[in-house]
Amino acid sequence: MAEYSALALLKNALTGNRDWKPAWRKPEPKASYDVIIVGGGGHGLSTAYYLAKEHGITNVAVLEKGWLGSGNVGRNTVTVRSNYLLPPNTRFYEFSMKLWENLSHDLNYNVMFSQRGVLNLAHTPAQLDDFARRGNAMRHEGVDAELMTPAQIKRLIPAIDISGNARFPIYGGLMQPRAGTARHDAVAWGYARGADRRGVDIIENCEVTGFLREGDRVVGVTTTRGDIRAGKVAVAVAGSTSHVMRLAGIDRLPIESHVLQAFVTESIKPFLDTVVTFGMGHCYINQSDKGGLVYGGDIDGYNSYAQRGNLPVVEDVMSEMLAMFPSLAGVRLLRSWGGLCDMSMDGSPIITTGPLPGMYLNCGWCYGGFKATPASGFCFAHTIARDEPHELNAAFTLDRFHRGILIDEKGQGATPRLH
Amino acid sequence: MASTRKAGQSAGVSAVARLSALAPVYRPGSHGNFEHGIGVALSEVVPTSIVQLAAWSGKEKKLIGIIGSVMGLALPDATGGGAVEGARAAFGVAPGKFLVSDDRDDLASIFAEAMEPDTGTVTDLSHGRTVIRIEGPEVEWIMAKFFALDFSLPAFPVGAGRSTAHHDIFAQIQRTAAEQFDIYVFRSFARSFWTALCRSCEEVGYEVQ
Amino acid sequence: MSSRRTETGGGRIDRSRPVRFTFDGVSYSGYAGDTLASALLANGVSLFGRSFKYHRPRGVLSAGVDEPNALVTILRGEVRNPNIPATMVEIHDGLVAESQNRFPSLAWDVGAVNQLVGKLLSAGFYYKTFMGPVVGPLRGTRFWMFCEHFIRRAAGLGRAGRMPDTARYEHVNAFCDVLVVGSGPAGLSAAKAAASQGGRVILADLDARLGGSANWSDETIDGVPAAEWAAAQVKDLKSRGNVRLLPRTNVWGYYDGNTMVAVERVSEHKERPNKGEPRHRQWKIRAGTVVLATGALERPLVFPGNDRPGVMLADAARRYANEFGVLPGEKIAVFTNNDSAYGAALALKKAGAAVVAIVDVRPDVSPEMRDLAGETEAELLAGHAVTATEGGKALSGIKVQRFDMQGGSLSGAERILAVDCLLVSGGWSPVIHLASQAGAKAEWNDSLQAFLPPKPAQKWVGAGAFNGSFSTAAAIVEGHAAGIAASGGTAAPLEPPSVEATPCRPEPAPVLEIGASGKSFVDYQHDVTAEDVRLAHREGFVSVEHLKRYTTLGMATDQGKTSNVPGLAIMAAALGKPIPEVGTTRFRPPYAGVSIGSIAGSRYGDLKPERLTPMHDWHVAQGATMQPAGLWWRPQIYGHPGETVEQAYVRETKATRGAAGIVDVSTLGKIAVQGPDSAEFLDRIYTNTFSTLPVGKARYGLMLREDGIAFDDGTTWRLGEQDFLMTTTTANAGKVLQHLEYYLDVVWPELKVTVTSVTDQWAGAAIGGPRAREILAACVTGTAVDNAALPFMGIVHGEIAGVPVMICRLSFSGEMAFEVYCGADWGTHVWEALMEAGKPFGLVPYGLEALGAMRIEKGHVTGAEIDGRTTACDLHLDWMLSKKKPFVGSAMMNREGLTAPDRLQLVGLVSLDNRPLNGGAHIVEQVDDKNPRNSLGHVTAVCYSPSLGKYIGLALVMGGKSRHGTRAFVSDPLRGRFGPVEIVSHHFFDPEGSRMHG
Amino acid sequence: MLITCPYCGPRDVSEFTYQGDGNRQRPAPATKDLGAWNEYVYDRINPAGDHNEIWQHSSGCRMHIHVVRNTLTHEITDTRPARGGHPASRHHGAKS
Repeated sequence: MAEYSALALLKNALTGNRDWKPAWRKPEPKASYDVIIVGGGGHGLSTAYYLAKEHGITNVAVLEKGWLGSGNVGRNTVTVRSNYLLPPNTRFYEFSMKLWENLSHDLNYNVMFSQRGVLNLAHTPAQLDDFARRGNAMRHEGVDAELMTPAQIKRLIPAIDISGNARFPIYGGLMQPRAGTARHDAVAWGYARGADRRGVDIIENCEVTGFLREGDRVVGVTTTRGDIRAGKVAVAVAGSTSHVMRLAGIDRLPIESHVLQAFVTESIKPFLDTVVTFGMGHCYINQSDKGGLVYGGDIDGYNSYAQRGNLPVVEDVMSEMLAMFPSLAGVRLLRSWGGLCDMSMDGSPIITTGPLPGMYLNCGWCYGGFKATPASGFCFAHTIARDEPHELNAAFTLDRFHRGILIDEKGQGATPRLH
Repeated sequence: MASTRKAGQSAGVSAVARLSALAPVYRPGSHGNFEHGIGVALSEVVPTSIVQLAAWSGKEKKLIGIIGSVMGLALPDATGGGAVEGARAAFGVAPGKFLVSDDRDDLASIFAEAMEPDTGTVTDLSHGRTVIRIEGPEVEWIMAKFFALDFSLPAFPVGAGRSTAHHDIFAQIQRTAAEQFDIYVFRSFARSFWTALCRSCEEVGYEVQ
Repeated sequence: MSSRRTETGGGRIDRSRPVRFTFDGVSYSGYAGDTLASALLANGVSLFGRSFKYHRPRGVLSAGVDEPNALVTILRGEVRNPNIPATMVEIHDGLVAESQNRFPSLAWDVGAVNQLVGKLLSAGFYYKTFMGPVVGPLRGTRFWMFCEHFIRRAAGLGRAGRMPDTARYEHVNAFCDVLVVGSGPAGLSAAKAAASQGGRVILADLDARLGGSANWSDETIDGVPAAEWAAAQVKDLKSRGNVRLLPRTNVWGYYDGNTMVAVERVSEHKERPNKGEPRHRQWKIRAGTVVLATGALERPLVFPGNDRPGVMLADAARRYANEFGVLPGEKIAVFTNNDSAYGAALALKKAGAAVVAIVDVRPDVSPEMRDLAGETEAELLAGHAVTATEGGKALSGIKVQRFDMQGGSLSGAERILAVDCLLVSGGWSPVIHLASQAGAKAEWNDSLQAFLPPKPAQKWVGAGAFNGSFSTAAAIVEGHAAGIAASGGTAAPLEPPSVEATPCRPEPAPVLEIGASGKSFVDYQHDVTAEDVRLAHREGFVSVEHLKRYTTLGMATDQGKTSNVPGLAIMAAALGKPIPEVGTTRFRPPYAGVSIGSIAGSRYGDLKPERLTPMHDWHVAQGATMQPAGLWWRPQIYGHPGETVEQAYVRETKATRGAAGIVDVSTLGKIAVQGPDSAEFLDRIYTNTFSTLPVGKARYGLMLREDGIAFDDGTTWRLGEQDFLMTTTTANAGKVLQHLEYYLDVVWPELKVTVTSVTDQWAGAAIGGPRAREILAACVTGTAVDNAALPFMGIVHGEIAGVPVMICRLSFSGEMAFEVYCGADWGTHVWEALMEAGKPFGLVPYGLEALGAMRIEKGHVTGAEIDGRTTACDLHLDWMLSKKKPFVGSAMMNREGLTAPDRLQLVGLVSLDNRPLNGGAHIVEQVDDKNPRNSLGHVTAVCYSPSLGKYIGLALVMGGKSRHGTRAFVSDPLRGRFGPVEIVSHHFFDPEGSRMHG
Repeated sequence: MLITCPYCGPRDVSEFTYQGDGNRQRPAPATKDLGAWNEYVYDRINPAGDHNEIWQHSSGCRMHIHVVRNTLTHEITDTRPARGGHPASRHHGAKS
């Protein structure tokens, strides 16, 4: 398939853009594969891509029940960062960051990764100390981080309110300059195209309805498009994890599915070049290249598979956004939507072999899975190919909850709505 | 037993004047868009005593009886059921729980004496709550700005109480007349609540009494 | 510019009230009742804005909320409200509006250069390029970020301001039996029917004038002009006590439990709001049943040049003529695939325009339509299509060719017709957005070429054009039935009213695109063309969501209200599949853009209430620097002039340790735990035992979470056999109460215990220091405070200055200290009395900094150490874990992960370079300031210790206890602070407690 | 979303705090079976469909209530005081 480039764009423009080919094929499922990946979201697609690229395993199918990228990769607020406190997370997300930094080239697809920085605002001295702790943790893992003063923040973001009159004055902030945003859909499409170019079958509108078993071992899946056998079956279905795993007889997991809402305003001229988070509550905001302010806040806080949220969170998020940017009161919300989050019991993910022989599980991304897409796929592919975790996901086990080896960034314990 | 409870859970009695939480922001007079009339009047009600009474499961009726005899108020046995008579008020706030208020300054002790431990508990909140009264023709409109409750008379009859919140501010509300509500808020939040209330009343014109 | 105002007509405007306003700095006049769009059209303005990508000149397409082109910024002083459709702005004197997305001016826009490279800027072009070189200075993300800088500046529509918005935004709650959305004939009829059943009814409409299409339809209802009929209905509704009318209200969200959200434009149509009046008011309406009478929106047709200013939806043109007395053109043509545009043509003819031609894609036009065409004196070109438009910033002509509806082919000679306005109609799409939001999928109707509402997933009923019933008579009948049904009533169906209307069959021809060469726009605002849709198809982006995301179709401010169905139709044709197999996108809130301020409401500018202690005003009057602590404000320091924060807290600490200090502890959570099972309950909740605590004594307690992690600590006082007063940390007060309530309600409902927050009931002052007891002795009456009467952890009751107080001898500072509690309303009185009594003894008030310094010296833990990850052992609180009884957390606290030897443990730190330590610094064995690594843990709290004369801190360090006496380093690359520290026990000061035990 | 508090009547969801899966049974306090405790604290059925759950009417009467709510539609079909005991007979989630 043709490389994408400015030259190709020009050549096609001259011929009326009639020669572009599909970004990925639409193959019929084969009777069997070496690896089946259940879930055509960002993580499933990147897993397929790295299986092919890093491990030479190309006889792979990605099964997606709807349209490709219809899950969280298509409905998040596009932030990419590695500003974590706890070493297993910091290392993993920083590895992801490094993959992001070369991803467009790697995929020959512009995922529009823009390292515009992510700034966390602190509103009390104690919070600033907390951020310093996190920033220093990052620096001790080789990750970039800086503390900013209110005056520096004002220079970076002229519209922000740093007046001491604010209800929650800004004491400073933690900045990760290399963090930023990427175009979410492009990530799904880029990985799909990349995997497809390496021979992976991406099969949309193919819902898994059950698992084929030989004894304990998982040997394939039943789907709405027939049975498909496989040497290995990997599950990366985010909010649908409990549902899919139940088909394999696993009826309890340390996962709750919650709804997270996201919002976008109408397009406005450049207003905000950084990703900013508000510290008294939970609100994060960036401006897309199209001009819309893209923002979100807390999950609604109850189990849901509805992909639709309720009003209280909407009101909270809008209030917090205006606490940061009081000039935006007259700007209009254009659209809101909801995504399913697979909230784990400590707020950190699970990438593991098992829980059944022949099966591999990737879940528990809470609402931070987008930025993990490259590293998640990379590590999951490693885990599938080698039947053991990569050192970067060795901590993300399923049994860590029972053993008490938790990776609890927020220190909230087994209360998923608080992670 | 009763005496220890009286000692422990009451702030006690004193001749020393009590300082309102609203003192610096309480500005008597007419405010807002009052040229065409006053929509509501605001005031702070200063009952000497505010007491929470809680009955153990199965003892609710007994407690209602005790409230009846101590307060001289007959409470309907219904959600939020309450009654008001001058400065004496009582209303339900939760299953088996009631808020009573009165001019008597030792109300907690009186109830502690009147109530056996196997009936329930008595908790003095006289200092812990600030009571704001809002009355007038626009009262339902203003209340609707703050609380997601149906304030129409059939849905919220005189005497009845409700527990709810305005964002972070917990509030217990009793309808004390057709066009009058008493709002019990935590003392520490009272000033913020009052300020927000005044602001919302500007539209209809208001008077602080 | 010529006036396009008709001599008569225009039911909405008041010709006796001229209004002056400006657009792009030019002053215009209109009439009260005009929208910005109608007033500018009346002034002959045709150019309203520039499109998003190609910066093409655009006029007004619609007359309502679906407007994709004519977006303006409204200025109120320095406050800017961008992207407002001119069709939704009611003009008032002094209104200032600006066009957008153009530089330097609307007429001469350099961005229009994008049109020259239009083919390069095809759908998704940016995914294929801008990746930059693999090596060199622009490698990695840099080349893209360099390009992005310019792309960002070219994109975007209006500009947002930086000045805080001074307008007021507010919320109100409402409850009703029936909410009717839409006030056209169906909505009015529904509201009236529902009101007649006696329930509470709310009728809301986007527009300022209720009546919907009746206001411009040219019809008569029961013998009177429809607009008069509507006015009479509105008058009737207004007179009813159980009906609330909400004009100018966008019902934008359908949430669970029939929770409807609407925003009312309360005062923005006024030159200035009344005192206290909000700009926008958000209505949260809990409706028993919703009647959706939201009507339908007309769709344009897709053909080359269909975006030229002067191309307008047919019904919008009718509306301008009939409602506003404005002719959008003098010589008009009509291009349609259905009957409804004929009526519009006739209306414009009647209003004074010349109708040059009616171009209809259908070869067979009904006799009724032929008659109507005859009435307009227009040439009827059946089986024809418009293939191009001419003109620059205004339409000057159209090209027409014979069109074969079956194959879509064009044939025959091209005719050019000189017109200045082209009315288009591609059929109608019911406004099913709210029904879709409520949680179900729309259903495609092939004969109406439209998505119809789904089966209700919540409690709503539909009526009128929303249901696909496009005749007024049917709308009124359905509205009545819906109103009755929504009220739960039963009544005979309404006799259909007699409606005199132009004949009109609702079924359009299944033609939405004319495939001629040239840019044919599907999504006007985002410049998505029919070719873009086909390109998406070629590249495999064929599902409706992929189409939308790849081309940005339907993602503009109008949310695809006009472009959705045409876009799907083109994709369906490319796929050779019926439209429903391509799918429809799920509509999501809001229906139309809503101000962020309206959703934030009263919290805008305020966000959170303030919590103030009883002594707050005293602290402020004494010059304390106040600091937020959660929602509370607490004194940080009571600084003297010229003092730094450190100087102030060191002074306060020294004074306390040297004589006495007093601190406001009213913010500590206080929970009354009462009832016969209280002691048993506390034994289960706390790690240590409370059932053995005598009345009149207090005990320090520790709680764990169920998972074995430390949760909160505090003292609990036994005031009576069955009465305890529990104190919690300030931060966890709410969480602890909830924790207790959960166990009482869910886990141990058999326990007779009540828990009540009494935080606000008590003012608390902690007075400590070597002179503290003397100070108390000097002012407390009714009890002794000596060691016998008030031993450590003892409680006494007495009076201070005539106020009853409760005093417990306990210490956070490490000094001989007492917590004095009194009724909150007496807090300041008692505090002042204590200050007065303390004067001779050198009593000083101290704030959070000194409080922190003294607790660090004592090694007490707070939220910085009990951070949700540490165990009792980590904090050296294992002595508090009872082995005699189970308690919350006891079963899980010994799991392998919670007892691992490399866990972080609490230690003390002493700065060895005599420089301040920083909270949040890390601890390492070897400093490497260039490449910091191998963190062992982190600093949780720091201070200058006046008692030790050193900078000290607390830290959580891997294997901490085993490192006592060893040297390590703080590593704080963020602040460039590296230096040696000694790791010591966290008990820095008076570890034996001789001072507090006295 | 509205939740009908058995005491206060229908109230907005913003008045309630979600307290999670109501199917979980806390082991007897003295139980040493760590597996049972782990299951209680960490493991969830997480059904797509009717779900037994616990909410607290925290900005109202503060009662904890058992709620049966469909996680696909958010429709609530039952609410009752948590003090009434565990609704084991109405176990939801095993099949969804």
